[in-house]
Amino acid sequence: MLKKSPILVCAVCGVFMITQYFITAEPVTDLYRSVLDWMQIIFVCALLVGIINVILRQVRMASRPGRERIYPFITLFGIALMVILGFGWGIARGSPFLWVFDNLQAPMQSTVFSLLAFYVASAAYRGFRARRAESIILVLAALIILLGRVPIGEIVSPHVPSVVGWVLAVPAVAAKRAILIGIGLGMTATAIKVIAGMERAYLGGR
Amino acid sequence: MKFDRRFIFILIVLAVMIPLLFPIDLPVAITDETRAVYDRINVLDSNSVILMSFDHEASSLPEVRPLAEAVLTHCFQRDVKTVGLALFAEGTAIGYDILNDVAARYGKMYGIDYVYLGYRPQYSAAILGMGESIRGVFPADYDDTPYDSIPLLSGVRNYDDIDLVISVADGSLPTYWVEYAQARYGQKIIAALAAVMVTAYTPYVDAGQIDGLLGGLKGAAEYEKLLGQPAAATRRMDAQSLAHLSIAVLIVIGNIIAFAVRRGKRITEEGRS
Amino acid sequence: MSELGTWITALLTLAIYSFLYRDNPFYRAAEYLLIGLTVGYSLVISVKTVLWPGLIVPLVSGEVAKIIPLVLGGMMLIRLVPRLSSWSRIPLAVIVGAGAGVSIPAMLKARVLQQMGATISHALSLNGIIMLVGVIATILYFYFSREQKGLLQPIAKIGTYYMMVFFGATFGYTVMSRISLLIGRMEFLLGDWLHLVPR
Amino acid sequence: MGGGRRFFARAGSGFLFGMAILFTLPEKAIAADWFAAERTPELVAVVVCAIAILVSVYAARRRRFYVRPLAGLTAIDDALGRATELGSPVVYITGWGGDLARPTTMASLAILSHIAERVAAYGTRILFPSHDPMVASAAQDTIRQGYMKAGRPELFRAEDVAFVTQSQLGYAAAVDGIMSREKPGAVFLLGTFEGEALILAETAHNVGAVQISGTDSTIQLSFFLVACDYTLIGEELFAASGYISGDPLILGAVRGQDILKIIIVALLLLGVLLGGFGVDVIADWLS
Repeated sequence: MLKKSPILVCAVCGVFMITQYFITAEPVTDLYRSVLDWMQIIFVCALLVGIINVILRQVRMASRPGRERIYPFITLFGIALMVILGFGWGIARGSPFLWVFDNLQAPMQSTVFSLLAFYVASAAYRGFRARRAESIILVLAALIILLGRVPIGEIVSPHVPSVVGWVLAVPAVAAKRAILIGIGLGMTATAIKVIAGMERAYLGGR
Repeated sequence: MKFDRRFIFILIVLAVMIPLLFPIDLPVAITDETRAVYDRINVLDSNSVILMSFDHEASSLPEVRPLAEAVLTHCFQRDVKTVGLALFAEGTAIGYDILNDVAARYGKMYGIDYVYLGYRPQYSAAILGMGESIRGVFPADYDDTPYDSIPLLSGVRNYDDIDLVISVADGSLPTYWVEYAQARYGQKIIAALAAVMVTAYTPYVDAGQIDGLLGGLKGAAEYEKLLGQPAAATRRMDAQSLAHLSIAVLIVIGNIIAFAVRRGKRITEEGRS
Repeated sequence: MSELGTWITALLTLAIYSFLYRDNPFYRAAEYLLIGLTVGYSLVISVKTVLWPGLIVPLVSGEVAKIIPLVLGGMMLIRLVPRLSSWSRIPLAVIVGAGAGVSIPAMLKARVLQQMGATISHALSLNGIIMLVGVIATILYFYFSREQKGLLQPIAKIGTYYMMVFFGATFGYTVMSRISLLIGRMEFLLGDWLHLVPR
Repeated sequence: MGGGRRFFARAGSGFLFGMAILFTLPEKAIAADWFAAERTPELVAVVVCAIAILVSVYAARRRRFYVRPLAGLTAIDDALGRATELGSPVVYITGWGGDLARPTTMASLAILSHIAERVAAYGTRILFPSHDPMVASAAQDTIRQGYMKAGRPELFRAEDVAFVTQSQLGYAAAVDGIMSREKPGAVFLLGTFEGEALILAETAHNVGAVQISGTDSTIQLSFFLVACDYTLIGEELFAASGYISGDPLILGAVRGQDILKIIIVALLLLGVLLGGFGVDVIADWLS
C-alpha cells in the first residue's frame, strides 16, 4: 500500500493544484490555501526531523575520542544558545536572540557571502579562455560590463554606458528569454512526468 | 599550469582596501536608467504616498542599504509620504532602521510623514491582499499601533492610493510585485536591485512591467550624485572600480599566459617531429 | 555591549576569511558555530511563526480541519523511527505533487507565454529583429531530437553566441554585487573595528 | 516496471481526461463566474503541453526517438570512474535555491538515482549534504534504492545523506568544510542554485574535483560555465534525466519538449508577421 498510494496522492495533489489556478470559486481557493498551510506544516515537521538528526549526529561525533570532538560541541552550543534565547526571551526587537543574530549569525553569513568576491576573481582568471568564437564573445561581454558599469569605463569613452545598455537590453535579453522558455518547458515536462507517476526518484523508484 | 590562487586573493584585498584608505574620487556618470528612476520620483510631492518594500536578506545589506537610503532621501526631500514594509523576515529590522535613520535626518514625524508596517510571511498572498486592503494585511504597524489610528494611513486603502511601489530587493521578489501588484492591479513599480539581479529584470523594464530600475552600488552612487549628496555608495565607488579593473586584468593575464603556454607546447611539439 | 559585538564580529569575520588561505581550526570552529546558530535560529523561527500559530493554537481551540496537517506532519515525524520511515512518503508525495501542480501554469505563464508576448510585441524595429533572431536561434539550440548538423548547425551556433553575451554580461554584473559585499565587510573591519576609515 | 507502466497509463489518461474536461468548460464556466477567464492562455498552454508530452511518451512505447548526446552527460561516467580510481568520495548537491516542490529538484533527483546506482556498483562513497530536510529525506530513499538495485545495500550510509542547515551561507560554509576535508574526486552541482553556487564550484575545483554542473538559474549558469568542467545549460538539465535513465518513455518526453519548441517558434514568427500587418492578436493574447 505504501508503494502505490504516494503516487496516487501525488497525482491527486498535482491535478488539484493545476485546476485551482483556473477556478475562482470560494471553496476551491479555500482548499488551495489549506494545502499551502499543510505544506508549511509538513515542512516544519521535516525540519524537526532534520534538526533532531543533526543533533544526534553531533552527539555521536562528540562521543568519539580525539581532538576533533571539540567541533560538534561548538555546533551543539550554537543550537542550544539560539533555542534557549529564542524560547526564553522571545524573538522581538531588542531581544538577546536578535542580538546574537545581528552580531554573530548575520555578519558571519555576510562574510561567507563576501568570499565570493575572491572566488569570482579566481574563476575569472582561470575560466575565461578566449579560444573559439563563443568564448571570445563571453570574455568580451564580461569585460564590457565589468569596466562599463563603473566610473573607469566612463573615463575611457562617454559612449561606453550606452553600449553596455544596448548589450544588456537586446542580445542579453534575447538569450535570457529563450533560456527561460526552455526552462519553462523542461519544468513543465518534469512536473507532468511527476504528476503522471513516471518520475519517482523521490520515492526511491524511477 | 598550476597557479596559487592566493595571490589573486591578495590582489583583490589590496584593490578594495587601498582606495578605501586613500580615496581617488573617480567621477560618476549618470546612466539613463538611473535618471529615469530619479525623474519618476521627482514628480511626486507631499500629496503622494509610496510603498517601500524591503525584500532582501541581511547578507546583501552592504549593497542594498545605499540604494534604499538614496531613494528614501529623495522621497523625504520631496515630502513624499512613505510607507515601509518587509516581505522577508530578515529584512524586517533592517528596513525599520534604515527608514528611521533617513527620516530622522529630515526631521520627519513617524505616523504623519512615514510609517513602518513590519513583516508578513507568504509574500504572494501579502502582495495580493494589499490590492484589496492594506489594512487587511497589516491590521497594525510594526509597533502594534492600530492601522486606523495612524494619520498617514487614513486615506490609504489599497494600491489605488499608492503612487509608486519601490521594491528594494536582492532576489526574485520584484517578480511577485510584477505578477500580482502590477499585472492584476496596475500598480506602478520601481525596483532598486542588487547588481546581481539587474540582468534578470531588464526584460521587465523592456516589457513595461517595471517603471524603473536602479542597479547595484553604481546605481546608488549615480543617485547620490543626482541628489547632490555623495554618501556611502560614492565613497565605495573607487574600491569597486579598482576591483573590477583588477578582475579584468586577471582575465587578460590568464589568457595571455594560456596563449603563451599553448604556443610553447606547439613549438616543442613541432621541434620533436 | 556594541563594542563587544564589534570585536566578536571582527574575530569571526577573520576566522572565516582564513579559509582563503586554507582549511584550519579557526575556520572550522566558525563553520560549526554558524551551523549551530543557523539550525537553532530556524528551529525557533519555524516553531514560533509556523507550528505554534498554524497548528498547535488552532488545534487547541478546536479547529477540526487542522487534523489533516497534524496527520501529515506526524507521518513526517515518524521518519525518526527508521522501520516506519516509508510512511513519510505520503507527505513527501503531497509536497512533490502540489509543487509540481502549482508550478505548471505559473511556469508556463511567466517563463513561456509572457516571454513570447514580449518578444513579439517589440519585434518591429532593428533591435526587435535582433532580439527575435536571438530568441529563435537560442530556442533551437535546445532542440534535442536532431544532431546539430545542416541548417540547425548555424542556427544553434548563433544561439550560442547570444547566450555567451548573456552569460558574460551576467558574470560582469554579478561581480559587481560580490565586490560590493566585500567592500561592505572591509569597511566594517577598517572602520567599525579598527577606526581607520570614516563610517 | 510493468505495473508502473500500467499505472502510468492510468494516471496519464486520467490527467488528459481531467484536462479535456477543463478545456471544454470555459464557455459555461464564464457564465457561472467561477472560471478565471483571464487565465485562458495558461489553460490552453497547459493542455497543449500535456498533450504534446503525454502523446510523445505514448508514441515512445512503439518506437525509440533519437536524441543527440550532451557533453555534460557523457562526462558523468568519467567523473565517477575518476573518483573511484582515486578512492575518493563523490559529492552531490541539488542547490540551495530549490526545495522538494520544485520540478528542477525532481529532475536532479532522477539523475541522482542513476548516479547512486553507479556509485554503489563501484563501491564509491556518495555524500549528499542538504539544505532542505525534505530533499534530504527524498534523497535518502533515492540513494538507498540505488544501492539496493546495485545489490549492495550494506554500503549505504544514511548519515552521508543528511540535512545540514537551512541557512544559505551556513550551508555553503558547511559544504566547503566537507569538501576540503573529504577531498571528493567528483562534485555534482545539479539543481536550482543561488549565490552559493560559485562558493561551492570554486572550492570543488580547489580540492581537485571534477565538477559537473547544471541549473535552471540563469544567473548562476554564467558562473558554472566559467568555473566548472561541464555544465548542463537550462533545459538540458531537465532533458538529462531522460537521457540518463535510457527509459524510452522518459525520452519520449524530451521529444514532446521539442515539439513544443517548434510550436513556439512558429507562433513567434506568425505573431511578428501578423504584427507587421498591424494585427496584434497573438501578442495581445499572450500578454
